[in-house]
This record gives sequence, C-alpha cells and structure tokens, in this order.
Amino acid sequence: MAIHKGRGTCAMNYPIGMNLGGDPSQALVHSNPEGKFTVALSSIDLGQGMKSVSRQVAAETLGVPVEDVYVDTADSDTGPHCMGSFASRGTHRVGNAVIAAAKEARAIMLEAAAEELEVNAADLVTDGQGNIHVKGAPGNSISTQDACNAAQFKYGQSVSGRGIFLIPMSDVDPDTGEMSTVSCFAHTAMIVDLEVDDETGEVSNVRINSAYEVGRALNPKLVEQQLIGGAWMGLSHALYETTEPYYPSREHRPYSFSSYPMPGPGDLAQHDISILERPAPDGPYGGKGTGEMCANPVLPAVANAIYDAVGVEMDELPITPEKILRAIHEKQRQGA
Amino acid sequence: MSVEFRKDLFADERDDDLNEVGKPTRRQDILGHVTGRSPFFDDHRFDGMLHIRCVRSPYHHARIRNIDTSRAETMPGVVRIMRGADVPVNLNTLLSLLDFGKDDEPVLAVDKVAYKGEPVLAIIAESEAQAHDAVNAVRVDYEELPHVLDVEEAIKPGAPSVNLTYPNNKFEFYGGTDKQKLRFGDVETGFARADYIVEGRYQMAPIEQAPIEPNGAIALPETNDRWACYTSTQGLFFTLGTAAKLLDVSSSRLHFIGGTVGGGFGGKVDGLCEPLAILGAMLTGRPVRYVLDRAEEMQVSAPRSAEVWYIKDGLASDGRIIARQFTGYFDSGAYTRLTSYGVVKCTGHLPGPYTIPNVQSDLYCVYTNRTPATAMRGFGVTGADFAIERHMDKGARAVGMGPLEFRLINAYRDGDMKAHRRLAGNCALIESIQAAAARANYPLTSEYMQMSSSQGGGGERAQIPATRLQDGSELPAGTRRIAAADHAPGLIPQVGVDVPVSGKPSTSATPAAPAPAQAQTQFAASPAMRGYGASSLGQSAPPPAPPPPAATPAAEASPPPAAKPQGSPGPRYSRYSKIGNRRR
Amino acid sequence: MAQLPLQFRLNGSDVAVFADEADNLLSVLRGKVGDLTPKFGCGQGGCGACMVSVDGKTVLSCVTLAQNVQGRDVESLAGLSGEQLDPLQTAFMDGFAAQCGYCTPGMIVAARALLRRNPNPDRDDIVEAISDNLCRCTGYEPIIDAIQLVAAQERGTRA
Amino acid sequence: MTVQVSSLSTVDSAARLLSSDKTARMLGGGTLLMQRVNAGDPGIRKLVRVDDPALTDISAGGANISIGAGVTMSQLLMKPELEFLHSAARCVGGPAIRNMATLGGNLFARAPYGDLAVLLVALGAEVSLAGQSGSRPVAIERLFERSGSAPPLVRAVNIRRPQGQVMFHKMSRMNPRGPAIVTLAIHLDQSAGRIREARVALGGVADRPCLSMGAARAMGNSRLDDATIERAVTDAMRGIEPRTDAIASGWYREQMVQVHLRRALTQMAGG
Repeated sequence: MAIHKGRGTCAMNYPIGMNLGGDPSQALVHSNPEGKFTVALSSIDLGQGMKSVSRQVAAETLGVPVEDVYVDTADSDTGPHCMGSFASRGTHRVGNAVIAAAKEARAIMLEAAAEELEVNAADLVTDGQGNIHVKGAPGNSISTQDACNAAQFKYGQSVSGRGIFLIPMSDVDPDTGEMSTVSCFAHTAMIVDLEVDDETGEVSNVRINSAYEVGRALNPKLVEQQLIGGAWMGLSHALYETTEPYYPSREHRPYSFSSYPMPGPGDLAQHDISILERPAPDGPYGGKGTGEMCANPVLPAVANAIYDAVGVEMDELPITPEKILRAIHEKQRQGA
Repeated sequence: MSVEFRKDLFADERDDDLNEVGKPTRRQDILGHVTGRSPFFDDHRFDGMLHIRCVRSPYHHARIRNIDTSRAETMPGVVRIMRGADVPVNLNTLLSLLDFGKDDEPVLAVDKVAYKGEPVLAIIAESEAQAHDAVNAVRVDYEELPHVLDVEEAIKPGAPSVNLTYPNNKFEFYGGTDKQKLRFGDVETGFARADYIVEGRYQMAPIEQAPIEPNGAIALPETNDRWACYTSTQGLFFTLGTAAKLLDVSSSRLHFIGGTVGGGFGGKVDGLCEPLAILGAMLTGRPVRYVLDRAEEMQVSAPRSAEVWYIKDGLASDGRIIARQFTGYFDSGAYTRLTSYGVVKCTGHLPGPYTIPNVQSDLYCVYTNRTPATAMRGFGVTGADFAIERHMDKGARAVGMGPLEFRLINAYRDGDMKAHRRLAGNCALIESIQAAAARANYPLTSEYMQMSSSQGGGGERAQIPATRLQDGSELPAGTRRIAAADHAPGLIPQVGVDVPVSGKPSTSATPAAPAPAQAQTQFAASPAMRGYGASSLGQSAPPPAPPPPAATPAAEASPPPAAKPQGSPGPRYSRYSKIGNRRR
Repeated sequence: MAQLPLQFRLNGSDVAVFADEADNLLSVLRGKVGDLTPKFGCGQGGCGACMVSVDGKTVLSCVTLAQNVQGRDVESLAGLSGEQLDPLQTAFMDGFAAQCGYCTPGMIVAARALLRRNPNPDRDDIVEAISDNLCRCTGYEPIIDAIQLVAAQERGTRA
Repeated sequence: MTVQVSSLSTVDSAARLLSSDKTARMLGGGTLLMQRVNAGDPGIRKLVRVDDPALTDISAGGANISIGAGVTMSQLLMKPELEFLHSAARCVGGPAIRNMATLGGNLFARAPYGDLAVLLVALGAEVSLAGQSGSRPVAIERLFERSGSAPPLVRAVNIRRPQGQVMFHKMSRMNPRGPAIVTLAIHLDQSAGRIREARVALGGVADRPCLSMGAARAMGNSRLDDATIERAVTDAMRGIEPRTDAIASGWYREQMVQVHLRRALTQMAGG
C-alpha cells in the first residue's frame, strides 16, 4: 500500500448571462415619504444573495445608506419582468437594471432637494449617509428624507425609477457558429494538491489554491460564500456525484441523499483563495457573476492531480475510487 | 481556509472607495433564514388544500394502450384525476418563450412514454397519503418499445425514435442542421503543420442539482378570476409564461409569488410543478399543492446533461496550440428542455480561454430514453471545460512544458479574436493563473510572471482567418455575417444616464460605449434577424447578409450600421408579446 | 378517515391537534400546528432540514411517527429564540453561514443540541454533530466556524 | 386504506399480529420504515408500535449480555459496559439518527445499512424471538436466511462479552456519516499463538450482514502470520456474491473486502 501525492492545475473563464443575450431584467425603485426605498424585482433569491446585492447596488446609486433600502423579490404583480436567476445573470443583468431605476429615482430626489435648497440639481451630491449637499459645501444640505418628503408632499413628484437591462439577442451563423455572445467573462485558475491510495483508489487530503477574477466583489462576503460553497460542489462533481452511476446504463440509480454521495462535513478540502477584480465595463460597478464558474475548475484540476499522483488518465466523471483503482490495475497489468 | 483580495491587480481600472458597494454587509434575508421564518413557497398554507401525486412510467420507452382509473376514482379522498387531455396545450418546449426549438414534450404523456418516471396521470386528493394510494390503484397497460440510452448509439441509423418531434434523435439547430457548427480557420491545415497531435475522449456525468428544498408549487383560485401560485421557480416570469401557454390562459390571470427559494443550481427552471398545480386549482376550485419528493427530485426532475467529448489538438513544438477540433454529444434525455441552448452556449465558449488560429467544433443535442436534462450550475460549460482542461494537461506533457506555462502562452488576451468572431476584452486569465501560482508556491519564471492580459493581444491575433466550411468552400478572411452588436466589453450600451456603473469610466482602458439607441436599432434592423423559431415555423430564412469587406479589427469592433429605419420594432419583441397578448 | 387526537408540548406550550394515524411529526408540525420552522427536504431522514428535539433529543421529524410524541416535549427552532436570538443565530448571521437558508433551521437545532450536551466541542465534534444535516450551498466551512465561535463565546461567559 | 397504526403493550401480542398480517411492520425508530410510509409503499398498510418495557431493557453487568431490541444507538453509546459495541454504534447515522435508530431495526436494515449488525454477527450474538416462548435463541445471521416469510420479531439480542481481539472497520465515501462500501468486523479467539476461532463478518457486501466462511476456514488453527492473512484475504469472498448499488460495484466491494481485511488482520497481528 502506498499513498501518492499529486498536483493538478487548470485555468478557465466563464460567460456571464444567457450567452446570446435576449434576456432582459427590470427593476422598479420607489421611495416612501420618509426617503426609505423599496426595490421591486421579480428576480429570485435562491441563496446567492440577489436581495442583498441589489440592495447594495441600489443604495450606492441612490446615495443613501443601505438600511434605507429593502428589496422585494416575491411577486409577479409588483415586480417587473426578469428572465430569472440562472446563467450567472443575476448580479450583472439585474444589477444594471437596478442602477438604471435607482438613477431615475435619484434624479427626482435631487430635483426636490435642489428646489428646497434653491440651487441647481446638477450641483448636488449625496454623502451616502442620508444627506444631500451642494458639492464642496457640506453645510448647505438637506436630508434624503426631507427631500423625498418635499418631492411627494410639496411638489407632487413620485420619487421612483424604472430600469431595464437588455443585451439584444444575437443570431447564430449555422455554417461558422458566428454569434455575439455574452459581454463579460469571469476568470479562474486553480492548483489542487491531493493524495491517492493505490490500493483503494481513494482521494484524500485535498488542498485547493485558487484565484477567481470577479469583476468587482459587490459584497466580498457574498463572493466568498459562492467561492467556498462552489468549490465544495466542484469537488463533489469531481469525485462523487451522478444520477446514473453506470452511465449510459440506468441501473442502480440513486433515489435518496444516502445513495447520492456528496462530501460530508468530514470530507472538506482546505481552500485558500485570491480574489481579483477587473471591473467589467458593462457590469454594475464592474461586477460579474461568480455563482457558476466557481465550481468548474475543481473538476479537471482534481483529475489532473490524480494523474500526477498515480499516472492514470481520469477522463470520465465522477472520478470514483473504483475508476481510479481499475485504472491503476490496468496500468499495472500493462506494465507487467 | 483563507481569502485574500488582490487589490494590487487592475487597481488603475477600479475605484475602491464606494459607499455601499464592496462592503461585507449582512444579508438582507439572513434574519429570516436563521429564525426559520423566510417565506419559502411551502410556508404558505391554505384551508382545504389538496395534494398531487403522479402516476409515472415504469418503462424506458412504451406505448400507452389503456389507462384504467376506475378503482382509483372511487378511493377515499380522491378529488380529481388529471390526464393529458385535461391540459389545454399539452405540448411545449421550455424555450418556446425565446422561439428556440419546437414543442416536443407533453405535461402528461398521452400516447407513449419515453423515459422511466415520465408522468402519465396527476391525481389530486385530500391528503398525500390518499393520493399515493390512488396512484398505486391505477392500471396502465403499456406496450414496451425498444429503447436507446447511449448518445452515440442513438444517432446511428435504425436507432429507436425517442422523440417524435425529432425522429432522428437529434435537435435541429438554426438552418435545420442536426448539429451546431463552429468553423474558424482550417483545422486540417493546422494539424498538417503541427509537431504533435493530441487526442482524447471525455465524459461528463449527469448530475442532480439537489437543492435541499424540492421543486414545488401551491396554486389557488384568487379573487378577480385569477389564480395565485406560490412557487420555488428560479424564473418567476419564465415559469408564469410557460404555465400560461400550457393552460391557454392570459398571463394577466396568473399571479406568481416566490422569490425566496431554498437553492436551485439550475434545477428549478423547468416549471414541472406549477402548471399542474394551477390546472388542479382550476379544475377543483381549491388550493392544490404539488411538491416533488426526494426520489422524484433524484430521478424525475431533470439533471445536468451527460456529455461525451472528443478533442484533437495540433501543437507546435514551442507549445502553441495551432489547431483544435471538438466533437461533442450532449445527452438531452427524452425531450429538449434546455440542452439545445446549452449546446449553443458551449459553442460560443469554445475553444476555451485560449487564442487558437484554427478551431472546429460539431456539437449534437441527442435524444435518449432517459430523464430529460436541463440547466445546472456551469450550464453548457462545465463538461466542456473539464474536457478542455484535461486535454490541456495532455498537451503540456506532449510538448514538455509545465501545465500552467502551457496555459499561459496560449491564454487569450485583450484584443484577440475569438472563434465565434468577436473580439476579447477585459481578460484576466493570465493574472488569475499568476495569482493562483503565487498562492500555491508554483514556481513561474519571470518570463511568465511578466505576462499581462492587456499586452501582447490584438494585431495578428485579432484577425479572422479564411475559413474552410463543411461543404469544402472557403470563407474569405475577415468575414462576419451576423450583424448583431459586437458584445466585446466596452461596446455594450451602458444603462441609464451619466453615473458611471463601472465606478471609473474615464480612465478605463476599454473603448467608450456607443449610445444605447444605436445598438438597439442595429439589433432590431439586422438583415440577419433570423430566429430559431422562423425555421421551425416553416418560414424560409432570409439569405445571409453579404460579408462586409475585410476590415481592420478596430473597425470591425463597431458593427455595420443599421439598414432599417430607427424605431421599427424587432421581431424578437413580437415573439414575447405572442405570449403576453393571448386573450381568453 | 378517522383521525387521532394528539397532545404534546411544543416549545413549552400545549398543543392539541387531530392527525392521521401514520402522519409523520413534520407534517403535523407544519400542516396541523403551523410551526413552519422545520423544513421538508426529503421525507427520508436524509437531510436534517426537519430536525427538532423530542424530550431534549434531536430527531428527524419527517421519519418520526407523530403519535410517538404524544404527551412529550417537542422543541423546534422556533423555541430557541424568544425575546433574544440564540447566539448561534447571531453567529450564523455574522458569519455568513447561510445562503439559501433552507438547511439553517435544522443546522441550528443540531448545533444547539451539541452545545447543550458538550460545551467544549472540538472541530471534529462539531462535524459529527451536524452530520445528519446536509447543506448544498455553503460547503459547511462557515457553519462549522460559526458553531465553533459560539462554543468559545459560551465557554468564556461561563468562565 | 392508507396506513393504520396498532399500539400494543406486549411484544408477544405484536408478534401475533405481525405473523397474521403480511402488510404490517414493526415500527422501531422509524428511520427506515417511515421513509417507505412517506413514499406511499403499498406493501405497508399497518405499523405496529409496542410499548413493552422488555424492549428497552439492558442487562450488561456480567459476561452474558442482553439488550432489548428497542434500545437506541444513543442509549447503547451511554453504557460504558457496552464499550465494545460503541465503534459500530457510532457508525450509524448522525446524532439524531442514533437517537431514533434501534438495535432491532439495525438487524433488519438492508445493505448498505446495518453496521452494528455486522459487529454482532462477528461476535456470535443471538436473538431471542417474541411470540415463541421457550424456543431457543437464534444466531443473528440465521435470521436472514428465511426469505419469503415475514421477518420474526426480535425481543432482545444476547451476546457473550467478547474475549480475544475484536476489530471493526467501516469504509464509506461520506464522512462522518454515509452508507457503507464495506463494513468489516473480526473476532479472533486465540490461544497459545494459534487462532481457535475466527469470525469475519461482512456488511455492505451481501444484502445482509454475512459471515465469511472462507476467511474463517483459512485462519482456523493457524498462526496469524502473513501467509495466514493472505489465505484469509484470498478466500474471504468465496461463496459470497458481492452486490452492486449506486455507491459501488460488486467488483469494487470485493476488492475492498480484501484490502481492508488484509489491513485489519495485519494490524491485529501487530497488536
């Protein structure tokens, strides 16, 4: 019996949003008389943090504290159209729509502030703390609450905005595959170290060093959540998961979590991450989506590390201990 | 576990002192999550709520000869048994909302079943246990048919027809072709010039998305002659539109409530539960709940598609990849769902993040007698990238280079032409490799550490080469035939007004954006505006636009001007309105 | 169909409902009593989203026959926080230990049960304690960290 | 229709009911049975609950140990006198599963479950059956031999406190809780350097825990040396058809029986 150490690498990019475009998302932003804003979406928060990212983007654009904004994702009667939360499109598409809507609402808020302060709206800035003041003269200020209140009760203005983001749909040339695909890409590179038991084919002591380029981490903790959890899923895809364990046969299919193995809390990899941010020119504050690309690199990096460890080509997923062991046996047979 | 931000990289393209963006603000939904009070779809309860369980096919492929529900109908608690004939429009394809592909899948099977687990009947009962009992009491008389499970077997002549809409077991892409092609340069010339040829076969597994919350919906009659639907969908309007089509009801009469979902990963896009729950509410006038159990989640809800890949590389002795050829088979299962779109997305992604002068790909979306596949995290890319990055290691070994060094010299850079004939920009592959190497103490020499995504690209690497087409003809260098906007970063219209969304507009190295109106009009007026739906509806496609004269890459980055007057509505919008405008 | 009367204490309050004979505890809690904090994930005892305590011991309510809690004390996540949040809830919030939030109720019930029986858990003890609970989003790390943090805090408070 | 529940106060009355109704099942902790009820399994129409204190009795003071079939894994783990069972009991699920899962249920769990039963088979444990007063206890592995007829109702498990060396090992892909690829339990009774009796029980491999007769024969009356170990490894799967499931193929299970048996015996020889 021997334990063999191996190192594997990979590099990847990932397209953000439905790749041919044609996938609009909309946002509506409006304020109550106290200057507290609601962002209405029909986009879905399925754990990735849609509500939180939209909230921070809206607050940034409106120029108000994040506590003054709440995002609702619940309802097709109140939330305007959105294609949905998939294809890593949420942050990018919805984020841009929220910016557009928030800008429109902000302009109205600033107009009311300008009336109250008797200055030109173009000269006003927000401090992000709930105040609007004349550029270079913080003393000449009005709170966002008072501005919104005045807009609604004095000037009869709705402090609200509409936003949509659409990348028009591209066609595809049937002969060449020419198409206008997505507008921005996230990037990743990964180095995986692991150990392989040549008697059982088991992989253990997985250590991951990674770099992910995300455009801009709109909320660094949310990005971290995606990267840590995504790499776990990637490891699961690499070594464990399939609905058809003997593909293409349909025999012995799993019907429960017990028969559908995934790494348990005792099977976690050590994972150290570097995050890079090269803002996407068309991303909201430069942000790209991180939700999908984070899982992908683990698959080949693990396979490449297994080759480095025991010299067998693992080209079929998932790379179960059984597949590794069979390949080791085959290699021994050929070497004999 | 540790996380570090490399703020030193791309610092000149970024403004880091924003107020709220970039802050580790607590999640807005977190208090609800930790107290168990977040309103997931199943956290809504209604008096008199009924439950659905489905009768499902025990065969891979069979004709339905007879369905006997007489015993089930009289069982305690059974309120209604729904058959295919009860579904107003019992044939759909998910992407009909984008006019992509032909309707090919019933909600409830009528004449035949094409995979184990395909729903045949939906039984509505007072309790789930009673619905289960009634399911067990239904007798369906099947005539088993020959089946096929292997993608490469399925497309051979004489294979059983899985899907009657596509009898050859291959999806029809635009132009009626049975595969999605990618042609850039001439791989055969490249292979002939190569010092090394590396070939490989790879296989991606079908994988269950496995969110802990299962797919489900609760539908009920609302006042004003509408129906409400509490749902776990990942696309609220996507599923609403699907339900409206299947139920032949105006979308204005459906009210979807969701948005808080217990994980999705692509597994909650197909809208399996909503149409049946709403139909149940329509037929019974009562709240109806339909939730997949875990066994159904594992085997009846759609997984990530399996894929089989063949890759052939031609390598120069200095490590450059000079030709790369792909053949790929995506296992769509019995129906289309989203796999066809995954194939197109994948084609746009090939040959990976590398600049290769000759690229060819043929990808097939294949029908087999297996659970239909759909989206999952990394959709259309995960399997291809596994194959590519396994293959890159073999290439590095062939040329005797380190694996990261091999990737670095082939990495794409700003200004490079991609195989789908659009320019790359905003690249960061090189820097990502350098950062990961630094993290892992992977020794890269200064030659490799000094590489940069923003240097060394473009120029010769920006050329569109003369391209050999499948029929043997050659397309001249520089040819582009799709007149949609070039989506290379920086060319997309920015939304709204003046506030810079990237945080630092003036110093950005990328080109300025054209005005929004311009890009929209170019899109809408393109003479090449041919949707997938056009071919499926039997319309002949307009002839391709004449290739523009060969131009410098810089000029190419701006698409040719619009041919139609501004403001004319594009056909894409009318397709959406087809759903929205349906009246009852 | 005849239904059975069922009485038990839930989070310290008396509960009386009618249930089908073979109903599981989860469906009674959610459908009859209205405590929606335990979640349905599998109905197979395989994911832990439905975890509650019965007489101080954690169980998977989806595979617990509801009749078996007749006259007994049931505690769900709803019972862990009153006026104030349980420190675990705060730690999960601050530590970004939840994404979709669907496994979170079961995780916190499992973690509180651990800290009650073992105030000095090491990392392996925590891993063991949450091994009935699946999470598909987080990769478990932030959950383990949050529990470890609370264990340390509570040790400090006692010291 | 739907599932009914019968609550009885004695094991014997439950045994009578179970033997007269083949759609009735004894409910222990419910961890396996309630899944099937929830899924609407038409083969289960009645659950039998028994509130008989005999089922939760533990008598563990001396050399002869008796454990009621209703005792949970958690209860076993709280008994220091039963320490020799703890490594196996700890392999059953996580803490909540162990709070529910009973000894009796574990005996009837089909592979890849039933880890504790594998150890009990190796230890030569016997069960006393309900409703058959006066009948002799039955070896656990014999319980699984009568296919077709309704499973008997176990009242208690009787074990002699083990002498000699005991080894338990479970190989699973999910840690710390997961279904077994193989579970291995070995009980070696040695005297004067020779193995008097070897009992090697395998779990996960066949549908139910089973004894490896090949390994036992190979080791009987031998020294535990490398040659004996190799003979035991070679013969371990003789007569046993390894099963394939979603977790592992029969081929892999056979390989793992051999690898882990070799490792375990080598460790026992060294210790």
